[in-house]
Amino acid sequence: MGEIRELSDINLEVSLGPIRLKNPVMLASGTCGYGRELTPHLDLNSIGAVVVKGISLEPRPGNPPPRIFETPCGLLNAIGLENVGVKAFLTEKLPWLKDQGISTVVNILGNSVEEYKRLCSILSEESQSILAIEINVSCPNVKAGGVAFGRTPEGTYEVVRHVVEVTEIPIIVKLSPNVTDITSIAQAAQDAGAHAISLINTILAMAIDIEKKRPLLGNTFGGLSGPAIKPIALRMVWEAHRAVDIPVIGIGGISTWKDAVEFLMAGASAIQIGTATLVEPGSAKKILDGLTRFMRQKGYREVEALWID
Amino acid sequence: MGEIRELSDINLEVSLGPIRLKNPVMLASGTCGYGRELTPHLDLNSIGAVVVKGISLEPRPGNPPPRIFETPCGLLNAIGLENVGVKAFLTEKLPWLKDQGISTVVNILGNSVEEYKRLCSILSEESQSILAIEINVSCPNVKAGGVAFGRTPEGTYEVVRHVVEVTEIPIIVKLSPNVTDITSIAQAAQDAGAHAISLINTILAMAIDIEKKRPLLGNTFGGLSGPAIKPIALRMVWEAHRAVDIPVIGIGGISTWKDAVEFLMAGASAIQIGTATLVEPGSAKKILDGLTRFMRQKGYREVEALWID
Amino acid sequence: MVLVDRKCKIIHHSQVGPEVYVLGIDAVDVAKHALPGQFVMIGVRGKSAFDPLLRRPFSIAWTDHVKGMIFIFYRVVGRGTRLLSEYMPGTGLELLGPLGRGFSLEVSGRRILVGGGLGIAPIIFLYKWIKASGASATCILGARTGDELLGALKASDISLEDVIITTEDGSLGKKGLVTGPLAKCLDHIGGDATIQACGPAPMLKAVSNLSNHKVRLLEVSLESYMACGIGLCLGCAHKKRGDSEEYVHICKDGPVFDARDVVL
Amino acid sequence: MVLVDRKCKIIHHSQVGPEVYVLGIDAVDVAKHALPGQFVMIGVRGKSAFDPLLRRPFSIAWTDHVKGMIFIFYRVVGRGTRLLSEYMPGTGLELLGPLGRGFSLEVSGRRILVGGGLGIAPIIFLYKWIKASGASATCILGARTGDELLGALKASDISLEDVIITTEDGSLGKKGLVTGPLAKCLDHIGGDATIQACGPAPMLKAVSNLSNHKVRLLEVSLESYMACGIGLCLGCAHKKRGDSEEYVHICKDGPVFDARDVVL
Ligand SMILES: Cc1cc2nc3c(=O)[nH]c(=O)nc-3n(C[C@H](O)[C@H](O)[C@H](O)COP(=O)(O)OP(=O)(O)OC[C@H]3O[C@@H](n4cnc5c(N)ncnc54)[C@H](O)[C@@H]3O)c2cc1C
Ligand SMILES: Cc1cc2nc3c(=O)[nH]c(=O)nc-3n(C[C@H](O)[C@H](O)[C@H](O)COP(=O)(O)OP(=O)(O)OC[C@H]3O[C@@H](n4cnc5c(N)ncnc54)[C@H](O)[C@@H]3O)c2cc1C
Ligand SMILES: Cc1cc2nc3c(=O)[nH]c(=O)nc-3n(C[C@H](O)[C@H](O)[C@H](O)COP(=O)(O)O)c2cc1C
Ligand SMILES: Cc1cc2nc3c(=O)[nH]c(=O)nc-3n(C[C@H](O)[C@H](O)[C@H](O)COP(=O)(O)O)c2cc1C
Ligand code: FES
Ligand code: FES
Repeated sequence: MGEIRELSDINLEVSLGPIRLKNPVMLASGTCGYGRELTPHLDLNSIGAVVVKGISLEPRPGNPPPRIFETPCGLLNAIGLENVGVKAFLTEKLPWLKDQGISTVVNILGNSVEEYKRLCSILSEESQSILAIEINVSCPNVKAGGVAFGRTPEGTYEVVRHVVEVTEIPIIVKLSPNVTDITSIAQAAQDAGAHAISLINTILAMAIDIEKKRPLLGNTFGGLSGPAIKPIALRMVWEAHRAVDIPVIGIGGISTWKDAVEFLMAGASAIQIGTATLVEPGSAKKILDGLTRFMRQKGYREVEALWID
Repeated sequence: MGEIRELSDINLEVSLGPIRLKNPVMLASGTCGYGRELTPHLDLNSIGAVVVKGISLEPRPGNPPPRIFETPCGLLNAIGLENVGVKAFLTEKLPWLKDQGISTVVNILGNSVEEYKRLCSILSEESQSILAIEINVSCPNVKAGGVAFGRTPEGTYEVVRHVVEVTEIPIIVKLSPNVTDITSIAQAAQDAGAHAISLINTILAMAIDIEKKRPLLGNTFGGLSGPAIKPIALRMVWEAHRAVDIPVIGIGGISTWKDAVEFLMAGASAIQIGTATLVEPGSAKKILDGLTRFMRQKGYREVEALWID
Repeated sequence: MVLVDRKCKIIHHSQVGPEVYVLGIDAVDVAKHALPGQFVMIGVRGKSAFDPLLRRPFSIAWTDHVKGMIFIFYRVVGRGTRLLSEYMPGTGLELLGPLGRGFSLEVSGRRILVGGGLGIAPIIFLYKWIKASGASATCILGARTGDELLGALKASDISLEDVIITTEDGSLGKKGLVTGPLAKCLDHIGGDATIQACGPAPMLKAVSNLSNHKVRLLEVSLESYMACGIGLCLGCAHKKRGDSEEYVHICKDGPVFDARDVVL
Repeated sequence: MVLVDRKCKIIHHSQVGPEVYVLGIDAVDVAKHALPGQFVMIGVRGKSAFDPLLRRPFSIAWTDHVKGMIFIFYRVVGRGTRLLSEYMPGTGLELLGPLGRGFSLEVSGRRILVGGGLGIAPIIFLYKWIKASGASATCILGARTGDELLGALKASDISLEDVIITTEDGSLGKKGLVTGPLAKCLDHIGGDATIQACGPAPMLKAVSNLSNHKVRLLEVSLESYMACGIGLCLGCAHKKRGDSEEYVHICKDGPVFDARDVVL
């Protein structure tokens, strides 16, 4: 363990089913804009992939402010999925990502199965420039009275089964952590034909403004992210990896390369950096460098060699 | 809001159904031992109640170490419910609490409904010295293949319905946060006859020792507590309060009087201090003092006046 | 565009008023490129701690090109600013900046600057910039008490004679709010004036009400909670003026806005 | 029993070796009542930060009754100790102590003290205590390099001549581990000796193996992660010797144990 045997031939490439990444470090949706905003700070070609801000069929204005609030070691957000809509994404955002040759994953959200399907069909026209679609199933399911698809295995299965039928682009299903049993949700995603799962999305939380005697966020509830949630996310990744055969992408509070190693050891094949990028825009590169150094020093030749059996 | 109108006649007493507390600040189970250990640091008669470490029928040795680990703004623990067993509790621990006149809530745990029932029957012999029994339903349900009672409404209902039948002592049900929908669990507790609910217990989590390439805790999984989980706990208290009519006791990451006010505004009638006591044994008093000052300054005459409607 | 994200050393740190501090940071490239109204995000947590998680936004109060330093004024209001106040000169702070779109620098006609509370910071930068370019402006600065202003003005080398001062308790300058002198100014000018203002929301609203239709342009610098400061999180939304539910993002589209574009 | 929980000022703070520091804290009542082998829990986080959450346990390395101070040695190994190393004299630290059950003070027969790594801290306290009481003991202190020991011994005013020193690299004293001189000692003594030891787990195990049946009493000071340090959380469990699955709690039942009672 303690020994140091520098390796020059380590292989950082990972395959998430049909999705190939040059290395396992990705940027999480909603924390890297549409990529371009980050360019002064990070060479987007140096990392595995960029997952752009969640896209819906129509543009969305998002929630009234305040939208964010700091909690102990955490960030509470209720952005409300503000986004430019799929049309503007394809005409204004994707071309730049394509030109730069950046591996792009498109995160999508909808209020009905129909919306998810239509989004996937539309995105399929650009299947050459899109590495994968990440399905955010934490959104309210209008038909099921506002309960998110991702909070039941049935809801998850329903969305995923339909989208895989309408597109050739590989599908990553992003799981909600606000569930009793993450393994049954992960299995539902797998059964429905997902190529990979990513977890966790933010944890439902809130804060109260005691001076004003009212919820602090404009939306009352928000999603908690950042170092605070890392131990919870890690547990879910560990459980999910042991419940399915498809690759798992670990997300949640990853701020240092050590955190990244923990998620990969728990069974993730890749990881996503979210809040850490907001705090320090160059985080992903530092994490990748640290991970590479660690693998060299410890003699891990490839990413999945880190898995604890 | 800003105005200051010092009140001398505020009433800190709260009634949780049949349970009367001189003030809303309680000490959470597992973080204050059996009370006595805290006496150099805290006058236990100055606070609402002490909830002693979870008691089982037989003594339990607890989990192999490491049992605790620090995470960002959080504490991960897998004590494994080490305790002296109900017999020793009644002969060695309770008499002291009784002598001192300390309001004592007994937290109990079992692997079957039968165990919970027997515990309650045994404790009923000392019903004079026990203010309430707090049922920890986060323990593995042996019959249901190890899934905790508290992770389903049915499991929760089942335990509670039986215990309320065998004892006159008021029952508080302590809810597990590891569920999709806290409201349905809260309702199940209410329907089964609970006098109050307390939440949240710790959140299932883990950490990995990357040098040793194995889970850090002896038990693999542990429970996360401390400031990190406060925004999650607050959200669940808010939801639960709006779902039931019985009183709610707020728990989770409360470290300052401001945190306490947040929970009371969310709809809690009382609060429990857990990890904060471990970090600073006198925390509960500081929190009580800060809360009292705030209520005076802002003109809140009683605890439930803090509720946001 | 120069945009720095690195650890920068505290060179100067002193208290200039009740709970108000001036901080001088070694950041030659930021000093060189920063424009009045721009801000920086500063990391306040200890080296190996994760809390407080987010960096804090502060306006640049002035720059010193010779020494390669930027200066900020801040008031201790919460956890982050309290921690900040404890750092000694020599300590390195994570600094990201300069950020955002500042005040219009070239304006025609008469120019009135209004700063209230810690909102004086970007106004001081703007005032110094205008003076350095040989132009002139009326500068109105307000605070609750004289204590809060005196030290700040001294630190930033602004003479009490050059500016109009108001304090709520009357301990320095005129007693009252900045809107008093502003109203007088507005009575004496034509429509070709510009007001550039920074301060608490009620002040900006009052300034806007006063100046309505009387000036060509009112620019206001806004605040909001920020996570990233660079347009990644969309957290710093502020409602656009108008009926539709649309938002600007203060860190990227601002912090300085034409008052006609945003709800005040 | 005196038990302090309050903010105490750093009076002295200096580096005495590679990543090793000595910290002197103003705590007159702790200084007065602390016994060798006892420890304190020290808060390392900034005033208004929640991270790192837990206090850190450190052995008391010696006390100064005249100045009313306690001293600890620590090595920077992680987040908490790194933060600690940055605090200046004058800073207040949350201090809880003295805690735990220390070494037996009255023992008959020959007495050998063994300290390795930062485990020298309580051994130094014990050694000073014994000397002050007019008794004597053989004191064996080991480290990886001389650097690590020299500064610590100097700071604690222990003469190199009085103790037996081993270093793994041979840069000070005898080359090798503490078990070398200990084995020699044990060859020359009868069965009525006592060994009191503190150091890394492998050292304690080696000491235990060596001394098996050769001494009347072996006392070892153990470490574990701790949340509270005062018996509230049951987090600091350590396996008892024997077949049954039972645990001691290091903070309350220890940190010093009869080696026969615990698994090493
Ligand atoms: C563009 C801009 C420029 C600013 N310039 C200055 C300046 O020059 N001098 C100065 O003293 N203050 C300035 N502020 C306000 C300053 O950012 C806050 O006072 C500071 O973040 C408070 O941090 P805290 O940890 O002490 O407070 P806490 O209340 O503990 O902070 C909790 C969270 O709320 C945020 N927050 C709290 N108050 C504000 C606020 N008024 N605006 C934005 N975020 C806030 C914090 O950044 C943090 O994320 C500016 C804010 C913005 C947006
Ligand atoms: C009774 C006792 C006495 C001690 N005396 C000394 C001493 O005199 N000098 C000294 O340098 N160290 C001593 N230690 C070890 C010291 O507590 C740890 O080195 C320190 O807690 C590490 O903190 P960190 O934040 O730098 O490390 P991190 O690894 O970042 O800490 C993470 C968590 O693990 C805990 N931890 C890490 N290592 C240890 C350890 N070895 N023992 C207990 N907890 C640990 C920390 O307290 C913290 O909760 C003693 C430990 C105990 C239990
Ligand atoms: C400001 C913000 C916006 C986010 N927006 C999205 C989104 O649009 N779609 C999505 O699937 N996840 C979104 N997330 C969740 C993150 O992608 C990530 O799953 C979560 O923050 C946990 O990771 P972290 O702790 O590293 O941030 C957002 C998170 C934050 C903080
Ligand atoms: C070390 C430790 C031991 C605990 N033991 C118990 C227990 O025996 N029974 C129980 O119901 N909850 C137990 N808990 C949970 C706490 O009572 C509390 O619900 C939880 O820690 C959240 O509150 P906090 O963040 O204030 O600590 C324990 C928590 C900790 C940290
Ligand atoms: S603060 Fe993140 S977008 Fe403005
Ligand atoms: S550290 Fe809490 S019981 Fe020992």
